[in-house]
Amino acid sequence: MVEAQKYKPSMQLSDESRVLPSGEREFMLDVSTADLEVNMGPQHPATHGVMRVLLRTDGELVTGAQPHLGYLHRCAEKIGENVEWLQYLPYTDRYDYLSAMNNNLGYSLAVEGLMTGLEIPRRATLIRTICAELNRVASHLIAYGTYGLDIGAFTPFFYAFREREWIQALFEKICGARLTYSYIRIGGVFNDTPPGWLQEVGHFCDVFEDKWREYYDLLVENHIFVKRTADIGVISAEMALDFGLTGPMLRGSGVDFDLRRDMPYMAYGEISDAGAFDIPLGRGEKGTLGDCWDRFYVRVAEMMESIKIVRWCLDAIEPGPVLGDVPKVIKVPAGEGYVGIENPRGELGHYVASSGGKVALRCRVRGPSFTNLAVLEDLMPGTLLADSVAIIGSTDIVVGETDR
Amino acid sequence: MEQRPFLDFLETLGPPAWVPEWALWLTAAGLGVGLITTIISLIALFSIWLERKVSGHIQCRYGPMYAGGWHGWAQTIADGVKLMMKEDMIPTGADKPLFVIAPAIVLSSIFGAMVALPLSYGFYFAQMDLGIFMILALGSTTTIGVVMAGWASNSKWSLYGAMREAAQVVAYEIPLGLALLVPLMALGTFSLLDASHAQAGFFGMNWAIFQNPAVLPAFVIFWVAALAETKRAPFDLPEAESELVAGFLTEYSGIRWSFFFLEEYAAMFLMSVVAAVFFFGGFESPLTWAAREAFGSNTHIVVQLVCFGTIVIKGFIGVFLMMWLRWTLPRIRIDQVMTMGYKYLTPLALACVLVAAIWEAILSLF
Amino acid sequence: MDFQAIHDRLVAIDAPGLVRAELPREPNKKEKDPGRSGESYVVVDSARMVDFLLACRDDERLDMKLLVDLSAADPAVDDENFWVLIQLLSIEKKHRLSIKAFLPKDNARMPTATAVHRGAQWHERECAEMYGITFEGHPDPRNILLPDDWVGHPMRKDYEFPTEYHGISCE
Amino acid sequence: MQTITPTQRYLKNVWDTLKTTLVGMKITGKYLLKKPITVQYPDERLPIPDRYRGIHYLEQEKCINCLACARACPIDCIEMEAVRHGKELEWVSFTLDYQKCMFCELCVYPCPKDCIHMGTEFALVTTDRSELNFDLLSFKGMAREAKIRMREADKKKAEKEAAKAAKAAAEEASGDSSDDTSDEAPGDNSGDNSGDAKE
Repeated sequence: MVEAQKYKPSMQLSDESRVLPSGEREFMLDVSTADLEVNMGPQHPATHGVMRVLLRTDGELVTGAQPHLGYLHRCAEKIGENVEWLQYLPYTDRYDYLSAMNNNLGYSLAVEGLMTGLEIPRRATLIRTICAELNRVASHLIAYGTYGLDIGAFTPFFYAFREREWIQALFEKICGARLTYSYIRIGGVFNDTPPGWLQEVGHFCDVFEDKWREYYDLLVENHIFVKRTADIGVISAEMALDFGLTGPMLRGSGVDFDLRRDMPYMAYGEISDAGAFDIPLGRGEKGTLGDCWDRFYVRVAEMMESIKIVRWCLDAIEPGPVLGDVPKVIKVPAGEGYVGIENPRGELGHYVASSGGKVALRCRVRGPSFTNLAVLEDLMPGTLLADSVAIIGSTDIVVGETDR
Repeated sequence: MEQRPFLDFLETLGPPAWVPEWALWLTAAGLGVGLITTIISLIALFSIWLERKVSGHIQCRYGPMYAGGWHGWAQTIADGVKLMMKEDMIPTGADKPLFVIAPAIVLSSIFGAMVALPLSYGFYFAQMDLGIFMILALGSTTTIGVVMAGWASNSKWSLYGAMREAAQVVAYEIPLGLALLVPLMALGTFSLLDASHAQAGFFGMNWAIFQNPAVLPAFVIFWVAALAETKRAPFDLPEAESELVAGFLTEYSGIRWSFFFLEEYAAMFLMSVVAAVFFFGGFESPLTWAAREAFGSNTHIVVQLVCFGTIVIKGFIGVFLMMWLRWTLPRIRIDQVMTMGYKYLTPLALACVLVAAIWEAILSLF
Repeated sequence: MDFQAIHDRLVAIDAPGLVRAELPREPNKKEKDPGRSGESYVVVDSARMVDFLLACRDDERLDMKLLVDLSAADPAVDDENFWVLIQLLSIEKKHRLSIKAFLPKDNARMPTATAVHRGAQWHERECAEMYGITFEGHPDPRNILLPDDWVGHPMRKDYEFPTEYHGISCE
Repeated sequence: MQTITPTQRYLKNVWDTLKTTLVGMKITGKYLLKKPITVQYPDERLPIPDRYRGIHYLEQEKCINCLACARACPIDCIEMEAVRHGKELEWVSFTLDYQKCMFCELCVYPCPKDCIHMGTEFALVTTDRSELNFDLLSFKGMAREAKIRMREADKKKAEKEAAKAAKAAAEEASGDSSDDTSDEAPGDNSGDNSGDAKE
């Protein structure tokens, strides 16, 4: 009925020879060994939260891996069926807590899709875009820093946090919170920008461009780092599609797809038509196409593209209202719809169904981390223990989102 | 010349005749041990504080600022007191005797290696003709303690760390020794004191690094190997915290854990001093030269103090360089560590030895 | 392609299991019809879902190689059916398709889509534990987010919250 | 692309390692000499922006006890109690449970009198969980007496209702058993009277 799986796992293990990542063969000794099962996590520095990966290892070689999730499950979807539309907004902050603006945006867009006749003011759209892109930069900075940490470099982490701290201070000024913003709301954004805020964002963009060069030299081009990440955890384009990977994971495999350009929402269509930003792709520069380095490179390069988008918005923004005509208690007409937006980690989808009342019928969250993590099981066997850490890091998961 | 500075010192005090000779010997030994322990502790205290400040400032932050007042100078003391007060924990499944002995072995081996370290021309614990062999041999004994600790902890992560340490140290002993051969050839001695003498020369700048073209690459190789020997980043695989939680240290806490820490910093200092002695002139510097010119002898107290200061400063420059590297570089993978040790450093070190030998042979013709 | 074109193509290739297309419609106040806002979707027979997904994936004009999401919904306590919701995406052609299948609550079984899209594996595991839908032929049918010994299917509308878990009160 | 011979790759590896290490050390060394950007927290503090979402403060005299904020709260952490004397409002309590509160600011906007705000205070440090159940009232000296009066008012109301119910029941049926509750209600001083009256 159904044809067999189309792709072969990238590495096949047999007893005679084990293939090491760099293609070197390991000598088999006349020593009988047994595989060792190790629990990486739930508390482990490299799992980026409370996630457990059950590793089966033969010495340093990982022969099997099995992710176990659910330690941070907070029933977000069930809560979505029990609270009012606007009241669910603070919960969206909390699944991918590193890019809360984007989560707010995804949920708001999904609900707005059902509310016919609701018009979003242009200023609100541009402020949303600025916030979402700044948040993407902040999130990728974390990805940059923690990946460095996974590989063993401490200092890039602090440099990344230095700029992220600035972004958070900017968000603190505009909405009063540093991490759980609840700023982008159904119908627009909540507050207009405080005076001088846009200029400060412009200043941040100027400074960030210099700092970005440092990030690049310090880690991305570092030979040790390249050797640690190139040719590791190779995801072919075919495999990426089969697993439903999205975002930098997909683009790292060389698939040219970005929702912001290809299925634009908000003002992205306009910005993309103006040619204001590019989509960085993995090119297999340092190793095989789709390896950890490519994914990491895509994230680092995307930061600069986000800065370009922010600059475009800063030029285009004009005074005006920031919140559409939304009643205090929102009632959404019956209907259902799915809206996917480009989160820093991939496609964040919100499927929202309403029966016409104050409370959702179904509020499904498609977290990119959850889907992206599924690939681990196939990626890990055949790598070294240190590589498995590099692979987990390169998926850039947020456990709050895998478990929701 | 009889080399027993502590005994000589005691005899200059003029002990009463009824004190037997063995008591004098014991007292001298006790003095030596006490002094060496104090020096190591002070070095480690300062190094830990320095590490925190260096890492802090590299990372755009301050590091400790409160304890003690000026830039948190007493932070390490406060930490040490805290570590001593901590509950002494041994995991249930651990091999208790080994678990307890391991930190002691690690620390005592580095203490032993320190014995061969001269502090100045007239002040040393033991004058050894083969001092560098002593340092290399005892310095790598720490591996036994680390493997013991990893095994005794009865934790998988600890075992990984221990195995990595064993593999790493074995791999890097070779380039370390080979790279040291180059300056040894240039200087023509195994003794640390004699090596220093051999680099006196004009203005105190006749350093080994200027004597032979192969010494500079040999130093780079030595330095990389020394980083691996001391388990410093980028070779901190035995305790790679993002991979192995804390490696062989996972189950340790309190004072036992601090022994490992003490050992790490003492080993860093030791390696830096060895590098300073064999590559960068030992006690020799323009200042030493000037002092010697002024006072005319190597054994004058001022010259000795200058020598001591020079070696300590050189040592800490090395320690600082290790820290700088640590806070810059990512960690290497275990197979790359092996590749680097066997495929890169060892052949390159051999090449350096060859070049140095040829150079020396040519020099000896004239 | 927009939704209409996709639907036309689905009809043209005689996609297995295609039942009908649902479009948004204006509310009709006279007939007390609440209307339906949001986006269009196709309704597919759940038993033939795998063939449908395969057709969508392998047809060169549809080219829906990416399964974005697979989830379910429980519309109401007294409703007879679950909804199974699938989102497909085409990377090359840059279009989406929402698929809905109705699955009777008393016999919630459908074939697994894992063989067509490996990415469906975890989504199906989540769906199975949250709604009690059995995906026949699933290679790894364990719980994924809930503990292995969890009783009940929490996302069902008639789910009763436990008062204790392993002796820990949940009140 | 020309192919690289193994020898070239070998030398390139050595060269790249040395070069990128030095580049990295240059960057980190640059920051080593710069002034840190962090601040020494308890001694110096960064300015808190006006919109900061910290611990709430309540303009008590404006509040009309309309419960709009409590309704807007996604986790029901706001509870308020007040006695109404005609137009006068006597407050008993206005508590916000900061164990639950997630500082989403949703309670601020529905307020018709614009009297609840997010403050700039953020330090929530106690040794006791119950202390996190904040009373936002600024003056609560009358609270105890107010509570007694509220009880009395409730009791009276309950009595009235019970009497009314009894009367209605008596009128409707022949008057068999519905008098039980109205007999008990006046004599009961403890507990919630309105609840008793409904029984």
